[in-house]
Amino acid sequence: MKVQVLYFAWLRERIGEGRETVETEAATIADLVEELRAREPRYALAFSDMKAVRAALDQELVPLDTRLNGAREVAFFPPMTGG
Amino acid sequence: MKVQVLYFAWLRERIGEGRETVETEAATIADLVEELRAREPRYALAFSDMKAVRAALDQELVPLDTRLNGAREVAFFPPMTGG
Amino acid sequence: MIRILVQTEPFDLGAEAERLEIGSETGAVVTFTGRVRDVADGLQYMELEHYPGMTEKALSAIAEDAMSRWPLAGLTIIHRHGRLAPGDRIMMVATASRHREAAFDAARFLMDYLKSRAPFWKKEVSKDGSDWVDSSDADEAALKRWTSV
Amino acid sequence: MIRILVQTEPFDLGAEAERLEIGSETGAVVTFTGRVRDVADGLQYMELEHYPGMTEKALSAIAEDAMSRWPLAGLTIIHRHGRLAPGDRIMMVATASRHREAAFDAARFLMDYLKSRAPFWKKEVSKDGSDWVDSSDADEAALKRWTSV
Repeated sequence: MKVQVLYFAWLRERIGEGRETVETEAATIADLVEELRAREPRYALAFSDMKAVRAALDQELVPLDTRLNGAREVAFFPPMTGG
Repeated sequence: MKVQVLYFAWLRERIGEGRETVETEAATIADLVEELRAREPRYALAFSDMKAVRAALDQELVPLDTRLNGAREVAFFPPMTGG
Repeated sequence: MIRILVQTEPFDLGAEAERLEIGSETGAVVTFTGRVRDVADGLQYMELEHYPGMTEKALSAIAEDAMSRWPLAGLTIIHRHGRLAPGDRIMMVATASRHREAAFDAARFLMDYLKSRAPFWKKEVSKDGSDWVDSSDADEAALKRWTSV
Repeated sequence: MIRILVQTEPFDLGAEAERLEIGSETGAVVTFTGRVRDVADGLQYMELEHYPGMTEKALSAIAEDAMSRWPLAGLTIIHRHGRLAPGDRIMMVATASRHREAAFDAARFLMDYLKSRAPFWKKEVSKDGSDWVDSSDADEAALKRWTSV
């Protein structure tokens, strides 16, 4: 399954890109994080403290244990600081 | 003792003027109201429901039993509707 | 910095808000604008009476109270009097602070006090006659928020 | 009437407030303006990143929620992104209603949700380096006001 993965703020900076297409068999967002972490140190570093990471599935904020279920877009970012 | 007495809103309309100088021996604002009431029906009408009347002594909102104590200006008006 | 104006003329909300946006310590500016609403039988105009002298004193006292309760960089109160048409602006308050909590709380406090403690009286004139606007129990009750602390 | 803008350009607060002052049923308009504050070691600029696509969805959802909770005639949310200098306006919300309670509550609700639920991230750049602004526990706690009802 192909999914667009987006990174924002310091996650983007640590990973070194804002968007990539990932080929994955992950069932949940957390599984996808595990796959990414295993890839390269920069991912392991970005995802070292998951309490500081939020995720959106197809542009909706969701918990990390949410199933991918054919989603097209997964985004990772720190807690939001709007306003 | 001479005191300036001011009336606002429907008190002014019922009494027919906004300001007058009153010669009084009243000790409190409530006593002054009694003196005015005794004068003419228009005062009795204006002061017929004291729950609907507020008073200021020298431009400070005060209870009706406040002593005049040489005040220069007493004002009567309905509850305020600012804002 | 307290700015208080009692006037018959309209005011410029945008310019008033900007006046409070000074320096780079003010992170939050809140404004409230009150307007003349229509009434059931068609409002021709509203006549706003006030008590010159006491009005300025009462507004200053309310403003000083707000400044002492919250860490404000500044606040503005503008209240019109005289004849106003439906849709006209009646008054505004604006508050400036580092953070939003103080700016919101202070603006609300100012409004709650202005409603019941500033010497203004509103008369609504429609083609069928005129009525002095009654004070509202809800407005009087709103003051309790600030005294029970 | 919901108006949402996500833009790099400045906005005109006065004009935005006036847009909501339509007809003679709106008695109360509240605005909030957020500005870039300086930091201890001297802010050069703030860089505001956002998530295009999700930003508009999140702001719309927050706006719809506010319209369903309070009797509002309209509301406006404008949020800037990109590079901003100390003192620059970051964002604004404005709410219009018959009475002040709904306008104040809705404006505060919008701000509380924007702080923690709109996909914006702030980076502060000073001469000594740059830092992503941490989210605040107080902001997260502020949301509880609206969910415990």
